[in-house]
Amino acid sequence: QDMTLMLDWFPNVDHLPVFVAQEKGYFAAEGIQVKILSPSDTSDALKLAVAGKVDLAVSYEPQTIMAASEGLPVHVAGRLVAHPLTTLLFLKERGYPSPSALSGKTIGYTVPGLMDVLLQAFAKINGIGDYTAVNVGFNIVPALTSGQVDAVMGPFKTYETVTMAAKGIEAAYFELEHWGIPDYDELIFICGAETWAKKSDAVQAFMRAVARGLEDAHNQPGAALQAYFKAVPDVDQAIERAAFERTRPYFARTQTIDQERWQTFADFALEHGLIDHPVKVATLLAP
Amino acid sequence: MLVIKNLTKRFNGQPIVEGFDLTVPSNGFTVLIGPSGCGKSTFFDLLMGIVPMDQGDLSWRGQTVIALKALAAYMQQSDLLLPWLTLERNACLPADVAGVPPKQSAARVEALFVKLGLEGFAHYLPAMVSGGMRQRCALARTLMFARDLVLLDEPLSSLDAITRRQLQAYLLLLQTEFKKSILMVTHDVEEALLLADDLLVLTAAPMRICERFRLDMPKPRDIADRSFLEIKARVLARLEKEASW
Amino acid sequence: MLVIKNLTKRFNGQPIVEGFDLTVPSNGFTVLIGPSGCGKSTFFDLLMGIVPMDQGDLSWRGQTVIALKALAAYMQQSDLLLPWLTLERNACLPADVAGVPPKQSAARVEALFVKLGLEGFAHYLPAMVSGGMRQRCALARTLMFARDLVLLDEPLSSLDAITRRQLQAYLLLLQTEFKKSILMVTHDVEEALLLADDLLVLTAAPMRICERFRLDMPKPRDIADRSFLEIKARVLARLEKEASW
Amino acid sequence: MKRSFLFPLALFLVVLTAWEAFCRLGGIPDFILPPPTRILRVALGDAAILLPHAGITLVEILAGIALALTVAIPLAVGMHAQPAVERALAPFLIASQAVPVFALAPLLVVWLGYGLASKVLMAGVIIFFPITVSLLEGFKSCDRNYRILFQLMGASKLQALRKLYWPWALPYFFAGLKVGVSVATIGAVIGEWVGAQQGLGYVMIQANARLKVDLVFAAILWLSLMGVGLWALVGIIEKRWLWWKDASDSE
Amino acid sequence: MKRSFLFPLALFLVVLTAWEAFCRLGGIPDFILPPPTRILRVALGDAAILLPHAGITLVEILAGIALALTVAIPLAVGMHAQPAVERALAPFLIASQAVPVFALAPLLVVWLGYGLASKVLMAGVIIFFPITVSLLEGFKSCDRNYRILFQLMGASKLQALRKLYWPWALPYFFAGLKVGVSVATIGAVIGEWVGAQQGLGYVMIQANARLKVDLVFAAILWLSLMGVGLWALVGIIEKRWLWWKDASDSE
Ligand SMILES: Nc1ncnc2c1ncn2[C@@H]1O[C@H](COP(=O)(O)OP(=O)(O)OP(=O)(O)O)[C@@H](O)[C@H]1O
Ligand SMILES: Nc1ncnc2c1ncn2[C@@H]1O[C@H](COP(=O)(O)OP(=O)(O)OP(=O)(O)O)[C@@H](O)[C@H]1O
Ligand SMILES: [Mg+2]
Ligand SMILES: [Mg+2]
Repeated sequence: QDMTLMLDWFPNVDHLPVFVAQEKGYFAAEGIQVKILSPSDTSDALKLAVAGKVDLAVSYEPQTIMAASEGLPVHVAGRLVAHPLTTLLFLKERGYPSPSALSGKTIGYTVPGLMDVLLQAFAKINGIGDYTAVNVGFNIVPALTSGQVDAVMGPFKTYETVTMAAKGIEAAYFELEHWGIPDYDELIFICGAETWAKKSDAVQAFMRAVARGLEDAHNQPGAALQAYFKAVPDVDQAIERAAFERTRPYFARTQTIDQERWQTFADFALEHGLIDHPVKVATLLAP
Repeated sequence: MLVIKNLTKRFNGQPIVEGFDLTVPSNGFTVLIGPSGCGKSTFFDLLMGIVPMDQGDLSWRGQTVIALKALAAYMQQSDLLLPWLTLERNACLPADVAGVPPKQSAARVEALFVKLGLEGFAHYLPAMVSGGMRQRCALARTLMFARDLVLLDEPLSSLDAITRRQLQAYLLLLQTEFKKSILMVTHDVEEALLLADDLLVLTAAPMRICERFRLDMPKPRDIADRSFLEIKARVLARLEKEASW
Repeated sequence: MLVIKNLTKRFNGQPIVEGFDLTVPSNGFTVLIGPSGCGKSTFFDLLMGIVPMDQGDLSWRGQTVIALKALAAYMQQSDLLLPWLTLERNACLPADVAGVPPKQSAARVEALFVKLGLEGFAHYLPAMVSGGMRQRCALARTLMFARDLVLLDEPLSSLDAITRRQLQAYLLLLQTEFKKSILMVTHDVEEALLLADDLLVLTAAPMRICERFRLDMPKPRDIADRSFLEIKARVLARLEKEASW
Repeated sequence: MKRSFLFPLALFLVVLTAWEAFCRLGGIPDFILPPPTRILRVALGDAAILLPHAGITLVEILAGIALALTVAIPLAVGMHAQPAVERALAPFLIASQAVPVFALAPLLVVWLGYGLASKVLMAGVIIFFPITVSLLEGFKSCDRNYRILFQLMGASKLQALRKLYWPWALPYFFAGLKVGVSVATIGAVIGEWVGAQQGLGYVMIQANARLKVDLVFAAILWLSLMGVGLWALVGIIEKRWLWWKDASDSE
Repeated sequence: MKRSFLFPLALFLVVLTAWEAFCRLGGIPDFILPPPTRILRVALGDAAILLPHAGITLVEILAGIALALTVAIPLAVGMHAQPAVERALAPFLIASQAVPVFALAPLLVVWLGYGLASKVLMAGVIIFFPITVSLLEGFKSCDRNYRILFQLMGASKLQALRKLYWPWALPYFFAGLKVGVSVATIGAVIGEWVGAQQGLGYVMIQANARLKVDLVFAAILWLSLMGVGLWALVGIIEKRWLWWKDASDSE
């Protein structure tokens, strides 16, 4: 059976388990053939999946909860990265001991509508007072190195840190889940409710194959990386390897989705204005 | 027969043509002569419907018409040649538009060009020929219209005396041979007297007919003829009297 | 004194002006007359440097010059009025460019317009006036150049006989009063004889002087005068002989 | 006058109705293309939120147009005056149109920070180009006989520019300006990619990230209105400046 | 001939040298603005990788231009023939320039999928606009006296279009086309936002996400070359089609 998967962004090491499943024939073993697409925007994948234009999409837990809040019939199919990778990142030389040291500073954020709200919540929880928030888009490094901002909310601790290190810039960061933001699944697989209703077998088959890919990432990192490099040839291997090392611990070990943890995040989102309408997580996970 | 009744036109309240009546016989040569700026070109534009009249009635061969648009060929005072077409293609335009096969119209234009002294210049662009040659090309284009009524606004003004005389003869031939009605504006009294069956001397704006000369001397006429010289003197005197500024 | 030596110009190998020599006295009226397309306008363009000459030498008042560009005022055959300027602003252009205060130049143009019969039309756009009025405006603009040498290419071709005669008188006055040298092209033999000190009859292209008439009859001249009529007949005969096509 | 607006209005309604029907019956989900009624509801309903952002974007657009004009006119003049300048600059100008925002944004941030300047510059880069190219083409189209007339008058380059080339090229200039003001809207939005805190572009990114597609389209609606308004304004100015055309054509 | 390229070349070298010096001495890090030598090295060094992508983008650009022409010319003709059509369509055309890609991308995917079509459409939307506007302005600028001449000849609308309006508006058309082909590069790149797997736009986003700024600029270099090439091509066609201008101006 043919399936299409749309990634959240360009193929990168976060998606390694998917490519491993592809290269090693885990999908084929499940009797499915997967076509992997890249989106034009991080929100495209979810929209097109819910519209039924693609079968599955890589999404983020916060994004999915926002979609549900907007009334989109979205179904959560599985997990890829089980904890937040998002950080509040700054140049190591600044040496902020704790978030409150950022009071009165200028803090950038990457995605308006998401990271600015997270930043607000983070600041409130950790007592960052009187700061200025700036949308820096994905110009994280220039913004930091030119001193336009003192920290940025949104960079991944697994990726931006590595690319910065490659340019000789040392980064430090505060992890969200350690500073009062409820733990969440950074990367997940979603599909449209309709797709789920019609093709749940294929979706489950897909998730089983990905789970094998995840296992390989944990247990045979070298081979997994080789498979990834084969699938995505034109990448900087040194950087990807380093990024993979940092991402590996966060790859999901089980496909069991913790409904309670999700609901906690959804309630938190409502409380802090990330979403306008309450979301019942159970509907997203309904069998 | 073209009948014009009570033709009136004002620009910003200024009357240019006012209560103008005129009857032009089919198959005749009517010449208008009058001071610069009196309204001759405007009059032609009104007849053709280029400029809307304020008032007036037109009829052609007994039928009321709003304008002569599709009935007459009109050579305007400026040549209006398309700069991107050769003289030949410019002259062929009316035939092209009418759907005449290009070969056929080219042959006709070639013959016309010989008559008008443009032989050998068929493939020149308008910018590459002299003022007089442009004017002749515009005349050729006008003659390519297959229409019985021809309005000519100073068609020969940029030509030397000799060429002019030849073209006058040609126009005369055209009118008598092909039974066209020609309505022509000129500033050359001699030219007017050589060609006209009917010569209208006009006043300054607002344009009125101040005197009408019916000329029934046989054509071609001789400019040294006594009766010719006599009438020429009369016309000149009339014009002089009219010129007031 | 303008001395032209061996002036030559070919278009695509076709000679238009060839080995042309001419001396034009300062303070005199030189008139060129010749068949349409013979090269008169091209000749003026060559003198002005608008069209580069293939060969030839020019000198003005004893000094060799490449072209008359800044020395002469040139009225081209087409009026070249700027459509976005009123007649007054058009006529004032040379003065504006020379930095004359607008008030001053407007006053001069006003006076000129009275002389040229354009009174009351100062604020009209070129598209709103007649062909003859445009021509007069272009003449006014030419006269606004403060230059001693004036080249006029058929300056009065679109004017009626009366207006034409008045402007001829004005040009004459201008030349004698202000001691200008005027070089003029016309197709009107009478006009040429009325104005010229020197009348050059030209051949068809390539343009050569086929006969030169020195006219020393006193001005203003009378067209009915016997010697006038006589020379007119001679000029016409000469022209006729030259016309070959 | 009234009738002349009947057809446009009719077409407008037909298009909107077709769109509405298409969304409702054609099964295009709201979060991909919202129906016009919904867009309108949001555009008007959230007007209080959108309008202040629209105001900021409008300021950026206007500043961008001003910047573009300041650059485009001297550029076109220089390129026309010296063909060597044209040959020298043309590749840079063309290249300027091939640079996507994300390549330029970091540089703008480093140089100009997060203020208005970077947005205006970004908009300006997009707007100046059609104006420059059209104006240059207009200068070049100037009739040779008129050019010679000015030479013979001994007019300086500046005089010829003011009195001949500029009025001659005006219709071209307006063609370029109309294109310019229309793309100005997207120019300002793109500018707001670069670290904006406000403006319709910012609203759009934010709404897009939050999957509020109707808000995205409501912002587009407001932007389009601005574009149409600017276009109409340019049309009015054109009619005024080229009054002589109407006057000459009248009857 | 040779000398006329001296100045452009000199300026080019001066600009590049200044840029190089600026990057090396001014302390602009490579990942913000790479020095030209480095861009060149990547552009040439990775040519084997870049060229196939460039080929795809070029195909999109050309198809986009073809699409734009197919739409722009009838549109301008229609809008000129009927002022009501102009009034009716103008708002839509202007609005089309105010829509950012991310709003349109999902719709294009739904309609056209991931093939070439969505990219070409996106590029076409960007390219057609300057052409339409310029051409329309050119039609409108046609001299009234000539229009009347054609009326008097009894020319049909089509005949007047072919023999009068079209040649008359050609210089405007070329002005629009020059703008069009220049923005075509970014048009195709933007088109490649829409789920591309290849093309220079794809390379750029990917390189940008990976902070390979030199690769981004190398892609821009290739794009710019295409833009300059297209521009030059249009210039050559213009010279050919408007041969009568040169012929008329010669001396
Ligand atoms: N659009 C217009 N607006 C105002 N006045 C106009 C307009 N068109 C023509 N006129 C006026 O009408 C008068 C007559 O002009 P017309 O061109 O008919 O003269 P004409 O007799 O042909 O002169 P000429 O012999 O010089 O060609 C002029 O005074 C002119 O100013
Ligand atoms: N650019 C050009 N290319 C080719 N031939 C040209 C060019 N310009 C002028 N000619 C030719 O030169 C000849 C003379 O033209 P010119 O305009 O000088 O004539 P003219 O004596 O002023 O005639 P008219 O009395 O009709 O104004 C014409 O045969 C014309 O074809
Ligand atoms: Mg007239
Ligand atoms: Mg001439």
